[in-house]
Amino acid sequence: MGILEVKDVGKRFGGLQALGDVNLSVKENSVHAIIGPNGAGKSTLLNCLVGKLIPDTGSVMFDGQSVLGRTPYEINQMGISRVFQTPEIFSDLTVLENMMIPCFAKRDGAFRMHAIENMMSEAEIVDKAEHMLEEMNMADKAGMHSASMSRGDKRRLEIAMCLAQEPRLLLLDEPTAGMARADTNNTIDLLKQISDERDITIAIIEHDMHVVFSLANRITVLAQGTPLVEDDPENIRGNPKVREAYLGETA
Amino acid sequence: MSKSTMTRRGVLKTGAVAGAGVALPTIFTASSAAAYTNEPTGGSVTLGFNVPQTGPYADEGADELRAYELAVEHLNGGGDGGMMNTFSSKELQGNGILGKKVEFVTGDTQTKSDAARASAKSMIEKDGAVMITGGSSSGVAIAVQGLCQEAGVIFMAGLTHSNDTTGKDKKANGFRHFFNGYMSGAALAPVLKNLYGTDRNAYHLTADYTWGWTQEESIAAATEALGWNTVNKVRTPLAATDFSSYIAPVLNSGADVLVLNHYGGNMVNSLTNAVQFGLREKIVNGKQFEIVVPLYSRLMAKGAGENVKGIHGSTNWHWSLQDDASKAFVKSFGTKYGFPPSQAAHTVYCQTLLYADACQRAGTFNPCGVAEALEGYEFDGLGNGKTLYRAEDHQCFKDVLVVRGKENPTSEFDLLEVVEVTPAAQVTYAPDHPMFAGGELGSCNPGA
Amino acid sequence: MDALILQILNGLDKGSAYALIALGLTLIFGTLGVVNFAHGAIFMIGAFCAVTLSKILNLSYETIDPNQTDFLGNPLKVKTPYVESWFGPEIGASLIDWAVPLAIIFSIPIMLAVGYIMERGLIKHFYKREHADQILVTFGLAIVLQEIIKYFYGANPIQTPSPDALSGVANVGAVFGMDIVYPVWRIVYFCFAAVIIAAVFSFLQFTTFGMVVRAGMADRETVGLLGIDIDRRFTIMFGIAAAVAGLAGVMYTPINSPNYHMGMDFLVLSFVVVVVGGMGSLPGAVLAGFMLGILESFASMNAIKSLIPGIDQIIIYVVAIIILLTRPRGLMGRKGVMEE
Amino acid sequence: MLGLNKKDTSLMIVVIILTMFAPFILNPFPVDSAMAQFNAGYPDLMQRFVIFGIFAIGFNILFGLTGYLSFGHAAFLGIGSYSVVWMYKLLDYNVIYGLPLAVLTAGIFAVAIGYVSLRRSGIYFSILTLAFAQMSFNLAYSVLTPITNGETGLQVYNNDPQVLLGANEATSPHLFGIVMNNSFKLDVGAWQFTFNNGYYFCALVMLLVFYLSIRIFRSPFGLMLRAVKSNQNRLSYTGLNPRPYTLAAFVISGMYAGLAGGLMASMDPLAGAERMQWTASGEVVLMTILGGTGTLIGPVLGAGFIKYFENIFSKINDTILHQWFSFLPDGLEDAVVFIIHPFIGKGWHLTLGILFMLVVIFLPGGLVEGGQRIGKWIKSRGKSEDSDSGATTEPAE
Repeated sequence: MGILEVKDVGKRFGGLQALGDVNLSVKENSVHAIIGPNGAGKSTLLNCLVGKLIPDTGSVMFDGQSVLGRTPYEINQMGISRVFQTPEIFSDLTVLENMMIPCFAKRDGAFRMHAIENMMSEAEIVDKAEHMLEEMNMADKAGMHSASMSRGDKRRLEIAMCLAQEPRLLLLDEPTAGMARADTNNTIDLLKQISDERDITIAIIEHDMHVVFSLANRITVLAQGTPLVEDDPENIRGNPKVREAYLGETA
Repeated sequence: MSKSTMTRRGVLKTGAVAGAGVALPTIFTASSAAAYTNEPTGGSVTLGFNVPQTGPYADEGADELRAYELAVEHLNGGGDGGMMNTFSSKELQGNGILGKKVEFVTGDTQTKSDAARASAKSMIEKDGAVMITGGSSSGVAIAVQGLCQEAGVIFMAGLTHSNDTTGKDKKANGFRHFFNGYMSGAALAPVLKNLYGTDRNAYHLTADYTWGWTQEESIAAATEALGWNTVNKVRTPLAATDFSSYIAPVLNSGADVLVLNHYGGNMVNSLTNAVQFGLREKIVNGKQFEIVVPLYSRLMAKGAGENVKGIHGSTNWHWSLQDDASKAFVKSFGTKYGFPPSQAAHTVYCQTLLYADACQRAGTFNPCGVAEALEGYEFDGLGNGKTLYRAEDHQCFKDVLVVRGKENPTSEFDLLEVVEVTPAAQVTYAPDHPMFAGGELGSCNPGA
Repeated sequence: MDALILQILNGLDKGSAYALIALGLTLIFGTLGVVNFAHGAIFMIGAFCAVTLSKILNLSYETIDPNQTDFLGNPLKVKTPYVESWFGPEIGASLIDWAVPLAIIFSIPIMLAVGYIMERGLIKHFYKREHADQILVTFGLAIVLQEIIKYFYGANPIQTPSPDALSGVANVGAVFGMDIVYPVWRIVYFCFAAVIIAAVFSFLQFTTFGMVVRAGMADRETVGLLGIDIDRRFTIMFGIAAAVAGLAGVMYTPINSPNYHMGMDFLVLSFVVVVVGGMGSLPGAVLAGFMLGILESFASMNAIKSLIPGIDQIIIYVVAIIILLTRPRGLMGRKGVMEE
Repeated sequence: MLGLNKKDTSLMIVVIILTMFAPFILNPFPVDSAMAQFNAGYPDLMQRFVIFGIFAIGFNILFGLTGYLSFGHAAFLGIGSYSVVWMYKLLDYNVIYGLPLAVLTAGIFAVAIGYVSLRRSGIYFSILTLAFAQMSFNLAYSVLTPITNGETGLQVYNNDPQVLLGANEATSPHLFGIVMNNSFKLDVGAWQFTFNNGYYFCALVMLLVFYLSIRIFRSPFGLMLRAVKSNQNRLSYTGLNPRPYTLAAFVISGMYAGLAGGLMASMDPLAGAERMQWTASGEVVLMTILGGTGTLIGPVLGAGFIKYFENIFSKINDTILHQWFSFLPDGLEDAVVFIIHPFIGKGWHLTLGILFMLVVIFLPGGLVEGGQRIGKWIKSRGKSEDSDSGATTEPAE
């Protein structure tokens, strides 16, 4: 049994079959990549996992519990964190404040009315946030307005925010899209480090084969809304069906 | 309940305690120095003119303000003296009031009770006004009247037509010269009987707030007494601008008279819509369909234009009256501003003179003295014939005019013609008349 | 049955005014992304175009008639409009009579200019500002505009009648063998509104200009990338939106005498209409306008009022709440528009 | 101090000083001088400054922090007022019964209205709140007259029960015998200063709720609210449920509005329905934006600004203008009065409209930004001298 079990998931948008009978099993502590050409249904699948979309058929089990019908924040509280294609951070807040929010979420749950305490006097939370920033080499940026950071730093902050919640499964949606080579490599190194050092499962949707083969130890290929193959990276590399799906797409 | 007598003592006590801590204080509500609120100490006395300067009644307010300025001019001995020359009381000398020069402050009621009270309060608290007057709607008049009662100054109401102003909400410090809904009904009924007979079916459209209700009640009672049948009474929202959906049901209701208990913009629109729907040309039950607007004003008639022609209503005063007082007032107002005064201007001018005269006769500005001088006071020469300020409810009893929209106006002011002057006796009612019951005048409050 | 038909007609009539104002409001919002609180004021300015034209036509010279006296007892000055002395009393009088329809021609260039100046002079600087800032500045502008009108025309309503030929009532039920009389001018108003709405839609649908604007409404950046000067077109659209509201105002004057705050009276309602229709949706705005107009008319029927007292006071808001709760983005709104 | 950081503490101290000495600060001109027209230090206006300050502070907790623009907050103001007046009618004139009830009732209504309205966001939310408030206003003005006394406004009549009314008790609003209307006047030379019980009562309440609002701004809850405004999507994917946070903010700001409404009725025992009209809701929006959305002190400044114009400018008339400019030659005097005339008295709306536009055009952050710019300008003047000296020494090196 994997930590995330996707069974027969299907989703239609009007006349378009976005997903059809997707089966997927993500093993605990693995780095599982989901690849596929544009329009293969990668993002739809991801949205079904985090509660943004509800699939028409099938089931999604996380750690033995169904995620279907739950809202994004409930699913997050179960232990799934998501990193978006374009970094989603609180751009009106400072970097430290950004960091503190997931720390509060981890400690206090989905809602807690603490309207009178000064947030800076919550030593435990501030410490944890600062510690996390240090770990990500961002301690010097703590007081910075997060909107003014570089894209790479925003990505780093977003990943840090997800990690601060100590999730069991980290979902990444094309984390290096639109990044320069150097930033991409940094991100790869960061993710490698996270995967090595933490007790965490990573599922990554990615276009960039360089990223996929640098990180993944298991790969699912999606095409036209259905999984084509699921295998180890070395087998995927040589698989003619995969080549066809990609070349067919690019040609 | 006997709390009103206890009021002042309680105030005095706390005031004295609070005052003890500070050197040289003069205390607003409880001072030993002043005998009453805002006692004028210098060579002048300040009156507060609180009229709508913004919002739908701004033009009416502007006309009131003109009349106030004229009255002040006359009181201070300027101009031609206007109705001071025709007024039955000859106490006023043209040297201000009690020898003090009359000054005034102005404010904007916005036709909202809150804003009106704020404005009146600033006149009392900041400018030291000893009397507040003005207004162009009953809600505002009642709100400000209540405030003046609490603060201990006299309130001389402006244009307010609701029965409540001198009925349920009457106050010892408040006085109304303007007529009211009951009087409209009493004045109109005989005229309507002569014109339209006793077998009529009336349909009421009423502005859905207290003034509208009291007028509806008054008119319905007066017409039912003639033998008229009231088919329906329909309330319309204050905010309504298009009355078509309220007029349409009248067409097939079997009614042959439409009574519009509306004022201001509401009246202009509902009358316009009623005429649009061809009600004037309609024949129902073999009779010509008629529209009645119980409370008329020239400014509204102007807004409704052609549509008022031949439509009957009542009004407090009209510039075309030919008695000496009215002529003197129209002359002095018209010479200064270039057009004749409205009924709102007339009533506030009268109120100012009446107040000044009462002070003069009482020999004081003390609200209790002034009130005593006004209560039961009979006068003449202010354009409405012989008039009584009744002591029981502080309402003026005087002749009421029934007017009709003129068919062939000779100028833009010549919109209404007086059909009948209903004598005061006919519109007088008992102070405990059920339509006016429920309130208590209380005792006058001089504030200090 | 007759009563019901009458109320539907009334509703269509009210709906025409709502729809025309909401249409302009939606055009401005859809093209420029600006929440325009001054749109009601534009409607009011349109109405005052008609008032102004009727005043111009009524400009008179005075002759003294010694036989009559004015209110001060002086000889009466009789006013004769210049147009009557220029074109003869008959043509002159009919010119004055037809002031409101004539004002349509008179108002179009004025309203286009008002729209153009507003957009170039003020609104343009607020595209990138927050909606809150747009609300504040356009609300300020609305106050300024109405106060200017009040300064020149006073606060009292000013009667501006329809031409005699179009006053009176017509039996609209005759076609169906029923006896339903309805004011002619209100029928004219509804037809006029229908024509304007159709004109705006076909302009957007069938002209290249309109297609570019629609594309710009859907995705401004991409259209901008194509090298099309979308801003200039949007400016023109603002002018058109102003003209639509202005014409709605011109034609509305005989129905209700215009006053300086009529814009504010319509502002809140037209916002409700736009939102119920769905932000940014032109058909939604029109549909919602007519729907709310008709429901408002039904709610003021005696049978319904006696069932639920005060329903006519709140019907619009009740409907708005129900629609917004059942359809998250109004009747026809697009996703992601004005949801932040 | 009191759990505030240094900056907030100094802001709090400044606000305390300003409110406590307001009777002096607002009356800078001698009573008989021509400029006395601009004095704002009389009880009613001072009370209004702080009461609308409270209203705007509360509104800012919702709008400034979460970005949810409510167009119906006036409903809570009205509900607060009606609660207090009803307590006068039923019990007695002590405001101690009414004020908590005002906050409570407003809170209950806010829970109901907020729960429904917050199902939508953006302008859809705004229109839902507007719809609820307009419904309240329209009904209060007409059908609900037995409860609200409609057009006239709810007030106390002599035949009301007032079961707790003691024999010696004041018959105007008071707090355990401290009568709100009472003031004492201090004459210093040509100046006169009025110290009013009601004003100080309101001012103390305002300081309390202002302090509370600073605490909310700086709390984890405040952080979450700002996060709602910044990125609601990220917030849900961080395991936080935005709905209860926004609802809590809505209810808190509704309770602030209820308190403000209650205080209005505590100063002046009448509750008019116009308090609930959309224009009143719009007014608090304007106050907040004008002062500076999301800033602590901005809304209070905005409230003061609008109320000052409403009450001071509307009272200037031509006679006063002529007095001011009487030193000019006659023709010139008339010309000056003619030019100023449209902007004062009945033209105060025009002045206010123009000022709205000027502020929003030139100061996007509202009056607070104006203050910051002045502050910066003063600082940079101080600094520019330093940097000038630095610049001149540089080439020499």
